[in-house]
Amino acid sequence: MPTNWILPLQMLLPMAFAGILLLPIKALNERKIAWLYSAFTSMVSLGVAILIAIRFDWSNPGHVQIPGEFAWLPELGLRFSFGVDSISIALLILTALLMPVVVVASLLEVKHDMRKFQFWLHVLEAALMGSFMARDLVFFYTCFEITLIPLFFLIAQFGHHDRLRAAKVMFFYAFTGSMVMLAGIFYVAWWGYQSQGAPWSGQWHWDIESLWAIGNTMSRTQQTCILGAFVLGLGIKTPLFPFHTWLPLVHTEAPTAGSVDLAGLVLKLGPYGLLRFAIPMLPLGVLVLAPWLGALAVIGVIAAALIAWVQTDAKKLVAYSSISHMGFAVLALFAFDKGSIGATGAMVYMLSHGLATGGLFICLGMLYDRFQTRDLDRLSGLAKIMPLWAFFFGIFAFASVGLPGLSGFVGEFLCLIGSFGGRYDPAAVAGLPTFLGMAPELWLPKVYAVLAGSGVVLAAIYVLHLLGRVAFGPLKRPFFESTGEHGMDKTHGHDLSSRETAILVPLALACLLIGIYPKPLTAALEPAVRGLCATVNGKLDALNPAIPASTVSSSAASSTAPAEAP
Amino acid sequence: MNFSAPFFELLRSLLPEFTLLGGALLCLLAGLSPTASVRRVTALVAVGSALLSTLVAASMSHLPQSGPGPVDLPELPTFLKIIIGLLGSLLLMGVAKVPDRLRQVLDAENAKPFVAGDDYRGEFFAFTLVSMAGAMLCAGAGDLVWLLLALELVSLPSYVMIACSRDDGRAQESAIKYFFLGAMAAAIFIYGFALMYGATGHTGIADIRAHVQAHGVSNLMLAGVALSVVGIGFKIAAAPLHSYVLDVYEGAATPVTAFLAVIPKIAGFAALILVLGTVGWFPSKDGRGVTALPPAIWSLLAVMAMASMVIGNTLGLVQKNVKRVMGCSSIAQSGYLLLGLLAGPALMAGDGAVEGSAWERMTVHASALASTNGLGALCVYLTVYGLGTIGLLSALGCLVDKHGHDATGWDSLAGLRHRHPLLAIIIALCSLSLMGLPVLGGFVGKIMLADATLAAHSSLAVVLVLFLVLNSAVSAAYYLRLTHVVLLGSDNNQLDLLPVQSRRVAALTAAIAVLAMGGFLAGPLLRAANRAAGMKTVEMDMQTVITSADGR
Amino acid sequence: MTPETMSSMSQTALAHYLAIGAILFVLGLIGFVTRRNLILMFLCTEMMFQGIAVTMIAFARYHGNLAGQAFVIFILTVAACEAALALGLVVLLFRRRRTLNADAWNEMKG
Amino acid sequence: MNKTLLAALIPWVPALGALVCAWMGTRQTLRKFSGWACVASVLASFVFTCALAGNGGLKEETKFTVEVFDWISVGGLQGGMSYLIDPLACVMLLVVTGIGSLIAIYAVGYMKGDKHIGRFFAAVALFIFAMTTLVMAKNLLVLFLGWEGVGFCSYLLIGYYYGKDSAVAAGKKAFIVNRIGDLGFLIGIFLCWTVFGTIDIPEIVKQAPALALTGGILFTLIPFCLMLAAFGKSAQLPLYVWLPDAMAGPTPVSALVHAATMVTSGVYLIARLFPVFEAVPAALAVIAVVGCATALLAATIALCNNDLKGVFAYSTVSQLGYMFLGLGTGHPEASVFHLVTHAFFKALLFLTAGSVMHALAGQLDIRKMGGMGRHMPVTKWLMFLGCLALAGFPFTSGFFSKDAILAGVLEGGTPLHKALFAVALLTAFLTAFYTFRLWFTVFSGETKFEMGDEHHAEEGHDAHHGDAHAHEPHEMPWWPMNLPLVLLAVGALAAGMIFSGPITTAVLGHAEHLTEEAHHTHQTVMFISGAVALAGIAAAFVTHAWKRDLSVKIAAAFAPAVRVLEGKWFVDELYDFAIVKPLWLLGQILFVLDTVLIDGLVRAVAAIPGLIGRLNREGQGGRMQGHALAMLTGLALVAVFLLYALHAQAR
Repeated sequence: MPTNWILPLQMLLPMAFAGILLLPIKALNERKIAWLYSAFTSMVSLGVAILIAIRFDWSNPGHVQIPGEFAWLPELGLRFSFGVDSISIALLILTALLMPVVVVASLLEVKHDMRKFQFWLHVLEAALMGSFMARDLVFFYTCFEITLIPLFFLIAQFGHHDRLRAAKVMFFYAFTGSMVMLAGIFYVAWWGYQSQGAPWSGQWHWDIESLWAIGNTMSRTQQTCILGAFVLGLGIKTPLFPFHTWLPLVHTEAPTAGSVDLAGLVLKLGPYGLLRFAIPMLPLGVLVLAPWLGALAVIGVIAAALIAWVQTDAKKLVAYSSISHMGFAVLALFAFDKGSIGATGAMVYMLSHGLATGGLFICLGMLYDRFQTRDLDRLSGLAKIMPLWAFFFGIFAFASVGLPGLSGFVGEFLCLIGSFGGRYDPAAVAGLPTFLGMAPELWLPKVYAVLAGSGVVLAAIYVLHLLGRVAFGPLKRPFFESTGEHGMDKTHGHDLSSRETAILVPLALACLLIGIYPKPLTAALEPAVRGLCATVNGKLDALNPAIPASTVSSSAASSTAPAEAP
Repeated sequence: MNFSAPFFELLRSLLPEFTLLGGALLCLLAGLSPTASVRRVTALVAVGSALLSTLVAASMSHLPQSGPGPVDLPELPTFLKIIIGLLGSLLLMGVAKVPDRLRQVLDAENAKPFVAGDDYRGEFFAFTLVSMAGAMLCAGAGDLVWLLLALELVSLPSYVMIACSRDDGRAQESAIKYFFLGAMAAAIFIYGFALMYGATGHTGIADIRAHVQAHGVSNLMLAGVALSVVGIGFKIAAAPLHSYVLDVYEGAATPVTAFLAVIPKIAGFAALILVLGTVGWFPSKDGRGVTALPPAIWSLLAVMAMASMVIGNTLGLVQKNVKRVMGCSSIAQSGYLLLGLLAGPALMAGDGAVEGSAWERMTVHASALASTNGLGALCVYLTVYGLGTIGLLSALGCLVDKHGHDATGWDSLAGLRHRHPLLAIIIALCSLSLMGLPVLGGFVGKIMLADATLAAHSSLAVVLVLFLVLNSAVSAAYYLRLTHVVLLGSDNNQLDLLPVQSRRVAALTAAIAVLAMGGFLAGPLLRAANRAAGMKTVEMDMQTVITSADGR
Repeated sequence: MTPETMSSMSQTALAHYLAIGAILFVLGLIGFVTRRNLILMFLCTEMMFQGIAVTMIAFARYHGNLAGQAFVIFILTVAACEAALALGLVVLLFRRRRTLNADAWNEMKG
Repeated sequence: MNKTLLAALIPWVPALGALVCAWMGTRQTLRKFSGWACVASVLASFVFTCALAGNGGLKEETKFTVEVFDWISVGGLQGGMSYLIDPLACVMLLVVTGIGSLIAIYAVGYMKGDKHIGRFFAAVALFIFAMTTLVMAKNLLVLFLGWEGVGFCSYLLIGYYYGKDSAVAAGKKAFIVNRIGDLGFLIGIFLCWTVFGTIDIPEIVKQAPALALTGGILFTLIPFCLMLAAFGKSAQLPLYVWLPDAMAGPTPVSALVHAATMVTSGVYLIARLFPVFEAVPAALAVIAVVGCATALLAATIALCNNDLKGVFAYSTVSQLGYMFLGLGTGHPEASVFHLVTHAFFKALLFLTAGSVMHALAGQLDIRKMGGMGRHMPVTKWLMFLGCLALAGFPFTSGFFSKDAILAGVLEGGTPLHKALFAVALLTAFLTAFYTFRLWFTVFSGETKFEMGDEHHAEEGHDAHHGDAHAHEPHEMPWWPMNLPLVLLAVGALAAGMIFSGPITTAVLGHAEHLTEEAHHTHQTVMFISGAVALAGIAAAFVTHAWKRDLSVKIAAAFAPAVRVLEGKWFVDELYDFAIVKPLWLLGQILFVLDTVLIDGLVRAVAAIPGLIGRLNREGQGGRMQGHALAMLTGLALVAVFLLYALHAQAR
């Protein structure tokens, strides 16, 4: 048995609970009981996550702790090895926190087959836990793949009218992408296998440490191609700009629980995978592709923000907004500024985006429960009849727009300051002209940061457009002739029930807490992130030491032109 | 034909085949007996004899392989015979009710009186057992003539099985098509054998191999091998000669389709290994591995693999009948299997046959071999593919729509979950395994294939792996559609269940085996396959083979 | 015994026989594709087998050992089995569709 | 209590107050008292400020910093929640908390009976928290927290009557335009982080002169970015459009946020980082020109504006223009002095205007008012004092502070400075004119009035408002509304004399020693500006009080010019046409592009296998000959391939 049992327990527990749902227990067929059972079991998983957090030694969060492995096919080097550092712990806790919230929120929406709905939710939770604790690529790939199956069935069976097409689009898009990533993984493992004289030659190694070492020995072109494969596979999940078209379609069709999980957790697999596997493994590739990825991210930020503004469907608006937000995270992730503030910011921003967008989707879900519509033209001024709902909706809206004091700002500020101080490989950007007396690798990150900064303004525009249209303004709501037929309150606008408030309070509190006192989070994430970006940062330091380091003492005798006459 | 080994030694090595033939005779007798109860026993007799032959094959494997069979792959025939036996017994359970059903169909539809004899249950099982015996002979063939006869022995009974599996025109149509096109393909590969004989002057595979090793590959030899490869390609439904597959699979009764998809394919790959063994895979000078196939043949195989993958997967997207989809899946899967051939076997550490029963030998730790072993991957993937296909088709075989026809249209299958949840889960599991979903058996197979292809240092390795990966992504379309239709479709309450208990048991065991292949069974299967495909070089003297403890 | 010593046939003579064999084979192939009648199609496959037999005999004679001829005997037996089976099937089909035309059998397509 | 605890409490007590008000707002019974809770918390922080100012807060050498907790510090970036108490901060704190508490007291009376009073006072308290944090911030990050916090609170307060579309739109416009300024601020912070390596304000101020030489292009960009932020927040020329719309909020908000405190944060920012601006002379010139242009533009618009609060809104923009002019010409102490005095008299004017609106049940159109003096004598004279200070009547506070700025401009000596001085004088005249035009129209002449359509408060505001609400204007009760106004009036008059000394020393860090020649210019400027103010008042008297029809005749004479001015130079329409519409169009185009092009591309790639499948299906004709032919062609292809392979191999 692996040395420490708590981590595999975190993954196997939800699977066991899902298994119980499969057993022919008559009681579970009844909607309420299945829902209660599932709420209880997700709480248990949250308990286990907290147990792990307690057991985790927060003094050196960068170091991988509670390691262990579960041999599957030793001949092929296939082992399920797992371990957590601070990034994985943070994401595990986020998953464990969002799951009970999502389960409790799904009471009104799922009219029948609640048992199957909760089954798929638990399978999804197990797969997510697995992928966040994975220490070897095949295990990560396996869990990454398995998250597709529950999402497919959640959307295909419990979604809205065009759900089947959305489920298929999502599955095939992500499946093809991850297949290409699998090809990349094979290539790196093979390169390790066939290399002569290295400690890993002659063996198939899939665990992260050896793959990192193998990746670094590969040539620049090899690394770039493999990184391309990884970016395609994980970019679809991020969603990076050109690969994002599936997200709005899926979000409009997915049930609330599906949307929240998709936006809150599954989208995090992309940047997490890039940071954990791609960046440390393929430094030369990263140096080559970083400016291009930055460009894609910036286009994503601005285009998605503008598109979000013109949407009439609330969920589509929030979907495009999460594309724009994740653009920030990717830009910062590939900025590689000194002290890797950007990457830490990207991780914090991912967590806060999970909470804020999750909250937004839950609020919109509650709206859909009441009015059966998400069309902005048919709803307005709901704050009059649903003040508490409007309050929470406002908090999540302003958290996602990055108002200081809420979680969005911490992530966004760090991302932007990281991107501004970003460093690119001069060779990769040699083609661009010098501008304002600065070499391209100096001004390009700054231009990216400024453009992404304009995304902050656009974010204010579309969020206030959403908030102003739905919550404020004169009261307008769709009229129902037959009222109250499926258990809905006759007035069709009753404010939050205690159940619904109980869901939103933890999320809002988390947003507020990260916003006001993010120190423990940033202190925990920073060493882990810096460790992962060390190889690339090392190469960048060697390449352009002249960039004014953040230390004041440097005489800044850099290539900048002499100041104008005072 | 060299009879250097004593004749009885040879006969003893053919014991599994004899048990099958014996079983066939028994089935014939039981089938003709007047009392109905004895007739019902025939199915059990068939399955029993198949299992018995597997046990015999397994127990025989510790004997030093002196009999006929590829000198350099002593373990392969045993492994293939065992999987033929196992998969054959599952198929037999699936086929159990086909003949009986015919009688019911006759009564139910009072179709025009068809055949003189009142009942021919026994013959059907006899044909199946004989065809399996033919497949086993292929695995152990040591001579071109022997191989020719074995291949014919696999095909001829299958033509008859298709013809009399169902009493409607479609079965006869697919039988006649399979027969004629099979005959043409047979002519092609026999012509190939002729040219091979012409180029070397021997018909014994070992002699040909020695001759080629000594004199190199002449052009005539290349032409001969190419023709044989393409001819045998017909049996495994590979690219150039694949067009018959869809019609034949649709026409035949579903369990027979399962049979066609598995047994001829195993026999075909066994034959291919033997034929390719004559021109390539000689132990390389430095004892580190085996030489590659001649470039012409290698690239021909590569093109065949890529073409089958693309044609199989793309055709599968547009099919309306699930059995035709399984035909396309069979074409595509043989594309993946050909990748195993391209990678070729691995040179086994020169420690010769390990004493102890087959089972101990299976668990012997042969990690060094695992990684570079194309044939090992081929064996594993054959098993997993066989299990998946049998599971899926047997489960489909249990379903009949209202007016008695096979329920194989997409809409007729919809909503199976509501009426028969177990069958729905079996179909879902098997199709997801064939797709290569990580937890199930198919994924293990695909990992090994990709590893072997990459490890084989070929220039096209990356392209082949990309083809494998992208094609399994495309294949996800029809596999997932099957899963989705079965699990999520709205109930159209047309489906009802054939009272065929054994078919359901066959499907269930196959599905469980597929699930197990992903989990704990993967290890032993993998080790057994690698031992089977490890090329033991008898004439290699020990000093040249410097093998450190953990492989090269 | 190496083939060269025993051979009483020169390369060129071998080539002629092979040519005949090949021609027979190809004719059979083309006949199979063009002919509509089931029985004639089967006869064409038989012609292909005969082509192979001629080639085998030529090689046996060229190599001077009898393996080729043994091979031919087996080819003939296999051809005989197929003939029996073919005619059985053709009778079965004829009874059903009262025609020997192969095109009558294209119910499954697409 | 020691100084650090005091300083730390100043912002956090109003924050606590905000929570208490919000909680009381939800309780039905306690709702009425939430106003007093807010006043209490703001007064408390005012008392703390006085205590701090008392024992050494106002002296440069006794300034101190407070480190509350470590907010955002990642990888070398130290962004702790830390405060800097120095004379400039103390002055601003005094203004914010002092005037804030007076306005809060007034607001209790003004908002009595309103249903959502809890939410209003929670927002006001939160605003005070944000403003105090902004003013006391030690590093740019905390300053940005305050900066966006006040923007957020102004959004809440403007959108208080969220039932009305206009209020929601105004709130949205304010927040977005501020956000554009905040973007400039963010980029300024990043530039400081890159050039100085720190975002600590004292550190930056200390190194500014040294790094000016070596900073290069990055250093020169800093002032321009921060300037953009200041223009956004203090409603200067490019980004001033949100302030007039912000009048949709309740009047106390207009007074507190959009006159006294928030809009001055831009001036505070530049005053706080003045050495950085001084190092780049081009930046100062731009600030001066923009300030002067805004002052003139706003004054002209105010000239023909017929909305009671609108006139004061544009006059605020104009006075802010003056402050930026003072900064631009290198006299931060003059502009801060004007900031303080302006806070007093503009708050007074807004609140008196609020009283008039309150009395006339929401009526704002001054053409529908006249001779209100008889009904509301106290408000009349209070507004008169305010108008005097705004017009710069000699020896009122407005006069001294405006004069200090004008003197500063004249000292510049360059031709640009002379031109600026001329324009400033013209604006002073216009200011005096429109101020008293308003006063005479509303209070002098025969009394005529039209009651506003709906009561300015929500439906809930009905009979229990106190005095019997007859259908005609009535004087506001002394407590709690008019008394704070009296204090403000005293401030408006006396602030000039009392505070001119201490403020200049506070801002400059040393007593201002006027050279002999500078003293002379001061005398002349004082004389000129006094004369201009009197001329303006007289002109207003002539056209609006003495011969009321004269103003109508003049308006008719310059009809086209008046129409342009009434249309507010059509700036709003210009922005809408030039920015908002194109952005919306771009959004639509991108959406179409996204769905058609990118999605289409993806769908095309996804359709390729299906296409190949259909092609293959053609080959499945079903006829046996068809299959045989397919096999034959396959064989032929293999043969050709083999020949090619052999040929290639042979070569």
